[in-house]
Amino acid sequence: MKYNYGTAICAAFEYILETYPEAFILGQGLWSPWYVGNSMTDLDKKFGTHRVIDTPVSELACTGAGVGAALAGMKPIVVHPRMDFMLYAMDAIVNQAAKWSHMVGGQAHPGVTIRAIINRGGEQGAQHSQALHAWFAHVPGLRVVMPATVADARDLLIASVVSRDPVMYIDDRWLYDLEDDLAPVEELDLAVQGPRCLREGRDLSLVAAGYSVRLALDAADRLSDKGISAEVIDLRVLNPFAPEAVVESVRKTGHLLAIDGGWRTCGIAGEVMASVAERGVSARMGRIALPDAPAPSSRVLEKAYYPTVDTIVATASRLLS
Amino acid sequence: MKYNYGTAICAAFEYILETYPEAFILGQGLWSPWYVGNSMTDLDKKFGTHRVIDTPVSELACTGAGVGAALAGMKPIVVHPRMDFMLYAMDAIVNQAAKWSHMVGGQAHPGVTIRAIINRGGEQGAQHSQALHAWFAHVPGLRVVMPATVADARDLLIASVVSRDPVMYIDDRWLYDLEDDLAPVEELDLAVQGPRCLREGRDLSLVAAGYSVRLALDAADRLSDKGISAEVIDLRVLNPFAPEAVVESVRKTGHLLAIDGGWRTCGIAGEVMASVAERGVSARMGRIALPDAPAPSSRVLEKAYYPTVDTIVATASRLLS
Amino acid sequence: MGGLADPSRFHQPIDIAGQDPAVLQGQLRAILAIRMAEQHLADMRRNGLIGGPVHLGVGQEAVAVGVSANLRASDRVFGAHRSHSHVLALGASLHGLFAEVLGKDTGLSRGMGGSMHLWDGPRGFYGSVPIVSGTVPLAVGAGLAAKLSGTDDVAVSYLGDGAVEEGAVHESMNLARVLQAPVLFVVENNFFASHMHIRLRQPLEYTARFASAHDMPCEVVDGNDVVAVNKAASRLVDHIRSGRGPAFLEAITFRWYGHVDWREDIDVGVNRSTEDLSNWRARDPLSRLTVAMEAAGCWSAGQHADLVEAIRKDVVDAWEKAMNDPYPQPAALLDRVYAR
Amino acid sequence: MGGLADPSRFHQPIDIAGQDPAVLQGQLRAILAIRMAEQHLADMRRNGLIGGPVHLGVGQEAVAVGVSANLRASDRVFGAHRSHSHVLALGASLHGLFAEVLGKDTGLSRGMGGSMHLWDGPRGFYGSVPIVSGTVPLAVGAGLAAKLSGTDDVAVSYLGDGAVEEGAVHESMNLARVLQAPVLFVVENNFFASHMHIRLRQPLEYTARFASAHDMPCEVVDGNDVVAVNKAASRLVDHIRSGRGPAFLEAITFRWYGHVDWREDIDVGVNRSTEDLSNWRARDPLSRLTVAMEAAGCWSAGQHADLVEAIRKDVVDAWEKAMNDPYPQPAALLDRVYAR
Ligand SMILES: Cc1ncc(C[n+]2csc(CCOP(=O)(O)OP(=O)(O)O)c2C)c(N)n1
Ligand SMILES: Cc1ncc(C[n+]2csc(CCOP(=O)(O)OP(=O)(O)O)c2C)c(N)n1
Ligand SMILES: [Mg+2]
Ligand SMILES: [Mg+2]
Repeated sequence: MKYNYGTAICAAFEYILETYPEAFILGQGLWSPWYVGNSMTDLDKKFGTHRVIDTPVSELACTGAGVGAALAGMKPIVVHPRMDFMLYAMDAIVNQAAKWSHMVGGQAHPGVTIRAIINRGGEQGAQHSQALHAWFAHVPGLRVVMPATVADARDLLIASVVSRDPVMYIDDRWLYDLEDDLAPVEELDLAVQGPRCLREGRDLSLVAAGYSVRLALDAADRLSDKGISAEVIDLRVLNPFAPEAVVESVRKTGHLLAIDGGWRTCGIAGEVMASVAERGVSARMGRIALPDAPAPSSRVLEKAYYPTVDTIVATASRLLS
Repeated sequence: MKYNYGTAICAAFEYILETYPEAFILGQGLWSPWYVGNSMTDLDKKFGTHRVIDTPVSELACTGAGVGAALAGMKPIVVHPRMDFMLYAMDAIVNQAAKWSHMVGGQAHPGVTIRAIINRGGEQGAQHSQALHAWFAHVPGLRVVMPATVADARDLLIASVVSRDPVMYIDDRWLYDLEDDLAPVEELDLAVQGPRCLREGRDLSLVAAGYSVRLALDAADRLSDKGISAEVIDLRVLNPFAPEAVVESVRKTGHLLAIDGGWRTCGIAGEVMASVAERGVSARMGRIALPDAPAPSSRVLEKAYYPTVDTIVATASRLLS
Repeated sequence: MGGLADPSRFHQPIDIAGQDPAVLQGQLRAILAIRMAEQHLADMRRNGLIGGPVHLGVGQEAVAVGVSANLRASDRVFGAHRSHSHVLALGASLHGLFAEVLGKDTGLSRGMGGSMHLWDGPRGFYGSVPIVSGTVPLAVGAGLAAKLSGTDDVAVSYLGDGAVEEGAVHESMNLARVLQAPVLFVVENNFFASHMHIRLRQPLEYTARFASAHDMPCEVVDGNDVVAVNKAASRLVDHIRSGRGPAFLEAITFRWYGHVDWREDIDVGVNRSTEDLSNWRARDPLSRLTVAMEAAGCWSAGQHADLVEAIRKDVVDAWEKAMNDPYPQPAALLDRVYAR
Repeated sequence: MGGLADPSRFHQPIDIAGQDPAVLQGQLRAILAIRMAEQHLADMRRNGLIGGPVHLGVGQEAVAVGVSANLRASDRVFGAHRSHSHVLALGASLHGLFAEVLGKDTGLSRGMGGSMHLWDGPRGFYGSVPIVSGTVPLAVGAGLAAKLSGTDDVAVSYLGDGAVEEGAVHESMNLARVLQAPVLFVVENNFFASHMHIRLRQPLEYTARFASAHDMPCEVVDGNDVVAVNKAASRLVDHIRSGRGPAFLEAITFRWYGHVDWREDIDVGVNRSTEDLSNWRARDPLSRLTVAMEAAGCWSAGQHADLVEAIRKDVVDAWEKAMNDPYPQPAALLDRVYAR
């Protein structure tokens, strides 16, 4: 059946709410069609406002409540319509959810899913634009997923909710119109998911996560016109980080370009490079990330701020020359 | 005069409070000798409780108040006796302080200093142990310093307070007993501070920040007994990150071992490696960081958790063999 | 609370007895200017000339105008996502606001912020940003700074009824109270946080209960009555300036437009009660003031027409100028991250 | 509040009229066991056998015992850094607690947490951690889970007067109230957050004002009176179990030891009022209960001596066993991060 990235997320929610009576959703904007795009349409009507709960403006309490409900055996999904708002909820995520299992000797697991939406552009500026996936990749105890395909948008969300661990599920509004056919749902075990090659190539490995994967795929098309054969690796799972597939690819191509829609320093692009470097794979490496600045709002500066296919093509060509 | 790391911090506070009437300190435990070790002894008595303010248990409001006071022309220092508590204050730090100048067109600068203490070990466990410097290095708009020497403990604190930008000053309780002589204060311009070579060597570059620098220096001693000449680079300033000194060193030695007391994935050690790799310096690289787990509390596990001089010596020897 | 939450009440002209006509005229001018500026922004957003979101406060203008009557340039005012009225009431230039909304280099924030990030330091507007409650702790710090510097300046923190649900607000109120920081917390209670009515978010409709919990003086007023707002703010600002600590003003009001942009009937996609809306339109801070002034003989239909025309011209001129202004240079992206 | 904050009052035996003697004896036993266990921990910390910090609640035992009288194993209790009493009052094993404090594999949290991270799921103790107010939102979620699952189980959130200064608590109270989640917030108001008296941190000495602000029923009781705590908790838990939403209990009490470890006279380095301390020692929840029971003829000096001896033996046995238990295997470091 035809889905787009947004409706695929919605399909995942429907599957979850239908299949698991202990699943419920808690977050801001769940009763408004505006906050979360087409990714949660009418869930409140289909499953009731007691299972699809729109909340006060209280990110910390809502996230913590998700953690606590998970400890009580539920499968809660906490939705943050923008990742920026989650800065208020860091204690619940990092001090509580991520550490709980370890702190209590593996006897209880807060299997909460935290859905963080990257929602940037549109002249909204610095506080409505952030992509902080590198932060969560840094914290042991969290699983972090970033779907780049329509199938992953659905299947990794289901896998996140089914997982007994706390999961940060990060989707990107810039992907919502991406279309694809989907097979019937099969539940995946998140613990065995990891980076995946989406396009094979010989000369260069483009490695990315989330929306940056789309840029990489488009860039690979353009590079092939120039006679460069680029392989594209979709990271998918950022934590626990399993770089083997990337390392294999770079071993083959001898060139790595890591592309990230987050900031550079201590970001995921750097992590990809370090993981290759420490394994003794000799390769030429480059990375593309955001400039070292908060997101601007003015449209002219927004254009300069976000990486594009052009940037990738140009950087890749330079790397190979 | 003889100082240790803790009294050097105290000397910086005295200098600041004496020199700048607009300076004041706000934080938890400032009227107790226990929270902040010997680093703030009797400041409240010398300068008054109106300038050395012990606060309610409200990390977010206190940090935000520091940001607001800075916008009003003060030089506030907000003290968090453990970095873990700061998880509550992320909005004030990341959404507000780091972005303010940019958001308002460079017309106002929240020159607040946020002092975050790394305070781990002692069987205190996962929520009383974190070293999240990589997070702050990731965020444009913050300056991040991590003093590893007695002189830097004092001088980088003064430089942080004098800076017009928001600065995260990160000190480590494990360093407080380190002793050294200090020259009279000269104010440094933080914007031109950066990594520094503390010990020259030919065979290997050990790169670290904060307490890990001490481990690196001790390891360098031990390595020299084995006939290995290790250079030690103290990063000092993690954001904006200026890797040139590191790159020069690795170009010379051909071997890089990055050592970090924080977590591995998207950490500062990986950033160091990536910065070298993307400059086309071919070198053998390795890193040492925390295991992918929250801090344990049991003493036997604590021993296994934190990197030691032994780990460094062993890893370095392997890297060179 | 005297039924202030009931939209069918308080439609009559406001009580202006004893008010200086010149002052009233100034307030009328300010309310009207804000109203017309925001209606222009609504139009320009609808027709696509504005690229970013605009959160309009049409219907709420009397709050900022009444509060600002008690402020001076050395005070420190913080707002949030819906702050056009807050900055204009302090005397900010229309052109500066419009240019900012358009992302131009001549804007209040030099084009770096847009509608949701406004700054006018020289007039005491320390800044507004869209993270709900993000500036509330900052206002406490700016107030504390005034106290530490030995001045009697005050800080003002504008926030919404939704913001009250953020823990930051409660920490800030306690901190301000314990430090006796000179801060006026002004809650513009318009009963909505985007699509959610306060009854869905809080157990009670008024937020002033938190003022008593935090042991600070408070007043609850008809936010659509500029005289009432002004009087209450005056009492509270006096209290604050005299060194007796923070205070709390709850102004009951309503926004005519939805949460964001130009639509009136929907709130980020959710239908609003048209009956409530039309009732609230009848509790108009502008017409209730105008009618009262006309009845008192200190305003006339002719004066009003002239004023509308003058402001219309200001608005059009400011807009034209802003439209023709340059965007920030590319270097602005990196040059404004740190002080230089 | 009837002068509950005045330490020179409420020294008389508590009122046990109408209480079942067997129940009282059970409560006396629980209070005494917690007291002796914690005093033992104080000694072992002083003599260096305990490596990590212990936050002792000696003097506060009646709160957890009185509250727990109204709980069952399917309820969900969360604590914080000072939670020995909370978990023991639910019936947790002394040995499990001691082993945990020593970081042993047989501890309540399998040695991964120490004194500040306790867990006893089978008894309804969902966990305690030292980040102040960190578990309060979790309790709301665990309560909400009970409601969504259609049970009448309740969640209990123990917190301190200091925790009330964290925004998380206010968000949690509002969220619980709006969702009508079955949560009992229990503030153990011992007037101190580490070295800071509540007068230095808040404008007023009682925290129940926040219950009314958040529109939930509340009671303020002498936390050193197990019967009073039990009765108040019983009324509030009934309210909650019957589906009428959260409630708030403020128990006024005092800790005899300083903030952390074994010293009585100092609070993380700051001298405490010895007069207050001796007054609070006289408001002892244990002796006030014992004397009342002896006067009522349902307890005797002989019974007491036997009980003390029996508990002393339990304590010593549990400690010996814990001391000889193994530490976690090295693999525990990585094996317990994720579920397997
Ligand atoms: C931390 C945070 N959470 C959520 C949002 C999304 N949001 C923007 S405005 C708003 C409602 C605010 O309501 P209120 O404070 O009453 O102000 P009003 O819009 O009524 O002026 C919300 C939830 C945000 N911007 N920041
Ligand atoms: C978020 C956070 N801030 C600060 C601390 C340090 N701290 C530990 S206990 C405590 C005082 C807590 O006081 P209260 O809530 O009254 O509990 P009590 O110690 O009196 O039982 C503080 C400030 C902490 N552990 N966590
Ligand atoms: Mg509102
Ligand atoms: Mg206390």
